[in-house]
Amino acid sequence: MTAVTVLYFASLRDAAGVDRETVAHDGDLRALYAALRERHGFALPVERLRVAIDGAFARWDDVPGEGAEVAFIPPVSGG
Amino acid sequence: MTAVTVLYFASLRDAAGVDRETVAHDGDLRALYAALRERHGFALPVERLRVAIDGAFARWDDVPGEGAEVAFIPPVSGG
Amino acid sequence: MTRFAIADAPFEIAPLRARLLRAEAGAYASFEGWVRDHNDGRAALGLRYEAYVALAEAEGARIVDEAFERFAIADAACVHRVGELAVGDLAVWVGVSAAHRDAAFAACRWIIDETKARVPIWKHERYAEGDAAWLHPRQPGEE
Amino acid sequence: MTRFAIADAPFEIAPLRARLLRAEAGAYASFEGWVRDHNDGRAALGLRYEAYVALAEAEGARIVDEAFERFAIADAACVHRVGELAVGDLAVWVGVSAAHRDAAFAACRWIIDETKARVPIWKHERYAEGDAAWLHPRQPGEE
Repeated sequence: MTAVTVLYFASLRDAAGVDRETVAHDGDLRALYAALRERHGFALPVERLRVAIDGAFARWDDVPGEGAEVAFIPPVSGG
Repeated sequence: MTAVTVLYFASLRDAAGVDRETVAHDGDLRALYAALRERHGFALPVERLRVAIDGAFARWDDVPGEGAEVAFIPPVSGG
Repeated sequence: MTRFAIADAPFEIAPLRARLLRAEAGAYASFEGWVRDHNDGRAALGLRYEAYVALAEAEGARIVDEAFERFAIADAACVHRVGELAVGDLAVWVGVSAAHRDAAFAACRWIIDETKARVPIWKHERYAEGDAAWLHPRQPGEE
Repeated sequence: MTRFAIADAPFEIAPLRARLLRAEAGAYASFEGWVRDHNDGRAALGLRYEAYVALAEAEGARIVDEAFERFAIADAACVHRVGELAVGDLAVWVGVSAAHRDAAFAACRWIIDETKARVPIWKHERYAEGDAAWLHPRQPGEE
């Protein structure tokens, strides 16, 4: 198992109840979001999110390395 | 003859050498410009000008009344 | 407060902008024209703007009134300098507030375009080579 | 000076604008987003913006870099607020200088559109009726 830090923003943070957590996980980012969505009951499907690793946009089939910082990006509403 | 005050701006003023003059004239604004163009050697043909009476745009076939203030408006270049 | 003014001295933008603030306006677009160091490929030292002030202010006010008819805007204003200007000086300012940015941008662009096309203001440019000239450009569509 | 910044407190526009001045630039276009008293037909009391700051500043800088490739501009910058904002507060500012107004307007519009579509910033609105919500809008073209 790989330990990754996950950052939550906006409605994801409200649902998770924390703004970050460290989780043990194997597999790609899509699988990671699926597991965390089940755990926290996130309303947003993966199709409506983007994802980043270590502050740069990533692909859903990327596999985060040990100690990576993963952020799930809900639809944005700046401006 | 009717006495009108004529205002000159920009290249018309440079050519006339004055920014206003009072002239005696009969007829419409087109004829007035033709007479003044001949007197001062204005380069701009009437087709490239607009004309105003007493601070409001006028038509070339308007006839200015006694004491009217006539302005010939060269192509503008504000902004 | 008139919404179109001719200014014969430098003016501050901040108070003009502040007058356009509205609780229902989420968007503000502004345009400024600055004196450039060149025009049509010639190096320029500065310029002088001259206006037929009474008609310029009346025609400018008409332009802003027309903008209210054409676009869903909350407020709009325009101020144009006259007199001697140096490179970098502010020549004209337009500000528009609106509920949404589409209308703010469109009206701002329209007001500066109409101002340049219709308001009796003339630019006298001084060139680095020593000469100077009044600009009497042809409008789009003019023969 | 980075050309895209996230600000966690109110900021002054004047020094940001001053940095965009160029002797070769005759045009300056700016956009400001202000907090409105309503959104989608609901009365709003204020809002909170939250950002993923590291990624927001990187993505915002990319947007401004792309604007330089797409438009003939002299300079451009954007600042977006985060934190608690009240009705009337400045939420975002974009400024663009260019030789000509076509490019200044087009780039300014493009930067605010891309910022709204791409930069990881989220709006939490508080409504007059007492509830509040994160806005997670669908982008144009999103299913």
